[in-house]
Amino acid sequence: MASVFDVTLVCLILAVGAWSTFARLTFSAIVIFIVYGLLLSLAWVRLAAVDVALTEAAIGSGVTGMLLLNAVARLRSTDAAPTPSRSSVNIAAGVFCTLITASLAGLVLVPPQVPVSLAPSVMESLGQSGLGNPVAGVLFVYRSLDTLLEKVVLVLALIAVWSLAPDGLWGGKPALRPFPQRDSVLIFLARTVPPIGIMVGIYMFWVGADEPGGAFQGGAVLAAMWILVMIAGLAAVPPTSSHALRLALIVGPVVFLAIGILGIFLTGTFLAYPEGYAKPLIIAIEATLTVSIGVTLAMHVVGPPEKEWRS
Amino acid sequence: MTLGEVLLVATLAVPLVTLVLALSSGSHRRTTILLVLAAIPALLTALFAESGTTVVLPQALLSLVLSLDLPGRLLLGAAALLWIATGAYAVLSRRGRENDNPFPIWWLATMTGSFGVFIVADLVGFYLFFTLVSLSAYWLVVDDGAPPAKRAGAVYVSFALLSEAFLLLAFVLLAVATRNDSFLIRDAVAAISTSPLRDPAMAFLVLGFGIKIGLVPFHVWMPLTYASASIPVAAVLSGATVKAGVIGLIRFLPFGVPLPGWGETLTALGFVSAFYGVLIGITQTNPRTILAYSSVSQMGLIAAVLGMGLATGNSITPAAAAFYAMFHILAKGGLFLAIGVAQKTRHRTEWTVLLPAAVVVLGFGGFPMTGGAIAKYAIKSPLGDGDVAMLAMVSAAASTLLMLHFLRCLRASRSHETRTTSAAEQSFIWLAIVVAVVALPWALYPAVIQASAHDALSFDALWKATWPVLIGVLLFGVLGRAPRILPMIPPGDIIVLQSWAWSGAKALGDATERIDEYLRRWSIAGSLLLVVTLALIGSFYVGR
Amino acid sequence: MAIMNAITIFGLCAAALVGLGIFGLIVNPQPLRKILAINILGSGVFLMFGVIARRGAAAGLGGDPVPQAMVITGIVVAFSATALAVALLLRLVLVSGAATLEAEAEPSEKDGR
Amino acid sequence: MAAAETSSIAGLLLVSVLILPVVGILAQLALGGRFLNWICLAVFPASFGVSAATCAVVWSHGEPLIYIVGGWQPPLGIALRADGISAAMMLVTAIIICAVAIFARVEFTQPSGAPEARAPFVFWALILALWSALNALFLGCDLFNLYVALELLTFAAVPLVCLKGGEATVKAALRYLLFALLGSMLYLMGTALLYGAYGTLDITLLAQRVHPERVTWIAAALMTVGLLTKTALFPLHLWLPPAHAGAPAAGSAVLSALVVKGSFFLIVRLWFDAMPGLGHTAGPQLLASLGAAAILFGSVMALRQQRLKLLVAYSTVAQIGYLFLMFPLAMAAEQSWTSLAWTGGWLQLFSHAFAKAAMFLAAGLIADALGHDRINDLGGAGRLRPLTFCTFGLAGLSLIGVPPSGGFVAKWLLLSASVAEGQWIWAAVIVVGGLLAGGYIFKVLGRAFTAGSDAPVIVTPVSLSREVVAFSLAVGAVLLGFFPLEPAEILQIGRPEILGSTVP
Repeated sequence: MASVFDVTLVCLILAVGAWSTFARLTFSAIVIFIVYGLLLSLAWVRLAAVDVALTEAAIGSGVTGMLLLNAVARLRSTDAAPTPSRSSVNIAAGVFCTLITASLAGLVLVPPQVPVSLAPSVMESLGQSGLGNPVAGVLFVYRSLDTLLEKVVLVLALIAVWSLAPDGLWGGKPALRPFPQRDSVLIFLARTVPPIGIMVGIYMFWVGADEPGGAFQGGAVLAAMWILVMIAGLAAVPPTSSHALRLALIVGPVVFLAIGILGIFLTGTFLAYPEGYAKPLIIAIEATLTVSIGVTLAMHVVGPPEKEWRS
Repeated sequence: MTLGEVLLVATLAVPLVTLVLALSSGSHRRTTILLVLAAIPALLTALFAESGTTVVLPQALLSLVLSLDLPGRLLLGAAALLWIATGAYAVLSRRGRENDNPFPIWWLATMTGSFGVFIVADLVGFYLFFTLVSLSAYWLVVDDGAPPAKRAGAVYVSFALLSEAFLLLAFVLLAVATRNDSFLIRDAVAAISTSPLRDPAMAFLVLGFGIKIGLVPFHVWMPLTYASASIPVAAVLSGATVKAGVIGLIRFLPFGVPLPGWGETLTALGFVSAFYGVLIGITQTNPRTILAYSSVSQMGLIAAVLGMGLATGNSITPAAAAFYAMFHILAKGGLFLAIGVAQKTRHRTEWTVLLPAAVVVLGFGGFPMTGGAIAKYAIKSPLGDGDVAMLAMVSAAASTLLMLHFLRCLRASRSHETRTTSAAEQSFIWLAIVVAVVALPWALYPAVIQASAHDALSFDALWKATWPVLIGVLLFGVLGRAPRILPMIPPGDIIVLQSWAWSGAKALGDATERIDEYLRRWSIAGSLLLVVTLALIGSFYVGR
Repeated sequence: MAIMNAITIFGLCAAALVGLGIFGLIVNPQPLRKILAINILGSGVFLMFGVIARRGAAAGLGGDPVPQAMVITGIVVAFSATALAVALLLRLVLVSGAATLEAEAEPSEKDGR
Repeated sequence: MAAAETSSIAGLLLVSVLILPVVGILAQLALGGRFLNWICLAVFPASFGVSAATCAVVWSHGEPLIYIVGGWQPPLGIALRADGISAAMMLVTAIIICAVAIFARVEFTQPSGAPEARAPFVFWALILALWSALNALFLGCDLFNLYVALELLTFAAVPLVCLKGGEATVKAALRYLLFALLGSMLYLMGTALLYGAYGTLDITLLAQRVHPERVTWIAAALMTVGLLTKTALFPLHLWLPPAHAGAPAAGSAVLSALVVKGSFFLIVRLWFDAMPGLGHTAGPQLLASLGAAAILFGSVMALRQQRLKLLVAYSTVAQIGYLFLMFPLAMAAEQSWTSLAWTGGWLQLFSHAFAKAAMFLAAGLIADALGHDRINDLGGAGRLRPLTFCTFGLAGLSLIGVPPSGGFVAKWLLLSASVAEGQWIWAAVIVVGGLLAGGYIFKVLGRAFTAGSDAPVIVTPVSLSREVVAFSLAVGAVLLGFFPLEPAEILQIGRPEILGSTVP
């Protein structure tokens, strides 16, 4: 029997999700969406997926929230009344969506007799790698190709974002609007939180091998800290042509790729780790990835190079 | 390789190599003469290669199978003559425009296709050359660049594509019906008469080739095209390229086995065209348009002959039809040149054009001793002795009428021209063709029909050949005396429906555009995505 | 299937979020709201992975780690998508001054007509 | 799974085709614009060589090449597998990308000595990412791994659309991205359902495990529709015309020739390999119906366009339709892989890839040379740039299906299949589509080669080398026409033995 807590949580998620969808003002919709993300993290905890809960909170809600808030701040002036949409089409779309939901719900209500799971085989071989966290095992041992490709996706998406800069500004500074008021709470936070945040980020990555956490979550926290500092105007946004920035972006993928290729020479197989060295190598990958992910996420949020934003 | 095989390959290879030369050569002054020379191997093949010579080209050349048979040989030879003659004519008349690059290229391409269809023996090869001859000719039609030529080109290419489409379907059906991996036309034709796919295949064949030879109501492109293309182009189009359809019918219809139903259909279609062409033709005043309608009529006659052969299983039909078509290649091509020559001839020497033209013209009615007479005599056997033979005689009378009308209009058009350019060389070409038109059919008759030409000179035969001509002359006299009683019909007659069809198509296009705009709205496309998803789920439950 | 257990509740939630996300994506005219809707749709999809993972609890684990790892990868990819979409939207506003996706404004297409 | 293949040197080819372009991108970021030209000069030939070598190995061995990444067998690990169709796709991709790269060299060269420029840096990074993503799609065996590859492809394709940065192109890019993302999410939902039901996402294993049941149907529908959004099959084509018409010519060529085929390839994988049981349903007929609608609708729309690039883009909408005729025709055949439709479908894909790449490049050259691409004002331009219009014409003939061209062989095979299977309706659609294609091709050629009232002038000179590149691609489309008219053996390498043998 489902607990009252779960039922309440699900109802809240749905209500907040619907609120975010139907809210009149885009700004409110985004604020509500951030709350929605946090509620979702709770759901992940209830589903015994703490790694995902952390990721959802850090990236799905946190960094995405920053991104959207930044966007809505820029869009304010154009937040005109939405064009009246054709209600008959809306009703039809609503009916179709309901049908899709119903067919999915039908599947949920009739689960397979014998639940399928790769958990036993994951655990069976996890010992060889020396990792304690099965999710990290899947990410960096069994399905490391996915993870590697996904890093490429992240970097490529950043190039894609940068590509939207006007020709003359390529390599210039992204125009992040620093918070205008000096000595505000934000400045205070930007001075005090980052040291703690950076510690948390590093800790998350460090325990990631054995406990919930890892490069993604740690990187997201680092990104959030850096953005906070930049928004407060305490640190300058680096120009996208900066050599250090570029190196920071790629160091993770490069190390990952290099260790993968190293596997060819040492074990004969791409992305295989030599016996006994799996854990240190994975930690090396994760360490560099944490940096790269942090920098990449932050650069995603600050956007393409633009003319200085003057308010 | 025997000489015959070498010649057979050279028939296509030489024009193709010339084509490449013309494409790559910077100076075109030298390449123009190649227009003439490139057709010579085809003539040599027709003269010296034996029927039955077969060459299978390697895979790298599409595994084409080239093969020479009697109908192919007749048509190839006559077409080669015409291409040589008109090539020379074109070179002369285009002096000073040698650097007009596209013309020689399309000329050579069309010529290659025109020769190819006569000697190729496999399905895909036939389709390839048929396409080549049909589509390349588009550029010859629009070469002049004037608005009527553009319009004619558009109509021409529309019908050409339509005919391609029908033929593609027909050929695929034939290939499927053949079952084994042979793509030989011979095997396909053998298989089709017993295949369940016979009827659709026959329908598509008749449609596809019917468009090519201008069977009514697919004839509308002919008057437009022949009237607006340049003289040499009109000559090869009306003489040589249109025979791609004739050889197609000869090759692909299963003769030898009586195939009633289809035979009668084709005969009926043919005679409708034969008379329709004359009826509309006599209302025209432009000699080129008249010749075009005469082509509609003549091709209808050939279709009727083939139809009768199909219905009766008469195995002489292919050779007889090809024989008649051979006559038509030279006669019709020649008359177009005559129009060109006439326009440039001085008034006092006009008889040098009109007199030979009269000889050719009377041939269309089968007047004794003309080339047309023996050609008409050759198709008697497939037509039989019954009502159909009578119809053929009437059509001969009608043709005479039409062609006399042509002669008159030719003269009339001539008198308006005040040009005095010497056209001695062109006249020579034209006269050479006239000689061929008269002499060749008589010379070749015994070999083709396996009978002596003397039969055609018997009194009975002579009389039968003469009276339709006399009737034609009589009718011409009556019509000529009468004040203008004939209605004015625009060239292309039912092409006037085009504007109606056009507005219909335009409305359809407008509607499509509106629908597209609607479908590409975000909310519509999104909803459709869900519809497709649900439909797909539903479809998985069907047919389980 | 007598008991409506916790996993099923979350599964239903995932199904509902998918429908909600698609609906928002279709009917919300503003691009930023569409981006938001895609994120809601995505969260529904991810939640479905979570439900499947939870069902596969075995070997002493609370859930099958394979789908959980996939969700982590998926979240990162979804973030990249969001970032790119937002950047495109901001660029669109910068060059056109308005944020609409509807095809009415496709001037380059209509120019020649 | 042949585990013996995991450590073979040949297996490393599969890894190399994935990571070589990625190495290029990382090097671009690390070394910056100064070395951009050198990086391209190194990466493109290397990747081409590796792709060609992979094909050579697969074709000479006559069996698929398999690589188990990290040594972990599926379902836990991820396998890469190159069978006949992946090898062929890789080769076609390599040829077209390299040709387009040579074409784009002039436009997107990083000026030496100057600071890093935007367009070259972005263009080359995107092309490399596209290449890697496409190879990942062709080799992938794991549906989630394929999802990541699919996203990589989308994120590389979208910025290519708006590389010029105009309002219309940015809007087109955003529409493309949002619609593609919707598709991605549906696809991902499907993978979740499949994993939940069968505990694996490996295509080979799935084929053994799937049952004809509700979850399979729903997952298949979601994944298929998700992929259709990226393939832009009618009526989900809303984003394609403005996106493909708005990109720079080299980008359009790759987008039209290859990118939409990437997601199509995955649909084939799903229907023929992962869930062959779908062949026993009405699903293939539905897909083909949409394809038929695309052919008719797209062709009419192409005929109506006034701008050359839009015409070519709508032609893509139409030509995509032909690909889907393969589903009912090949799946109905007793032996899908030896059927005419299977070969015909793939040949249609390859020849369209060559023809459309050539056509977009030609259209780009025309627009460059004349300063506009209004079809009505092309009068006589063919005489100014004969080679370019020849390219357009040759490619067009392949689209119409005129012999000898790949398009003709493809249509012949598809027509034969539909006649032999008694599915006449598709034959009619193919033929009508060819007619309409003839209409829009001759509309352009007719204008270009006949003198207009006011002759166009060359605004910008166009280099002969770019013309030659476009022309070679068109010649490639024609050369495919020398393919014999029979089922191709190379496309049968590594196919499952008998269709649906494991599905009751």
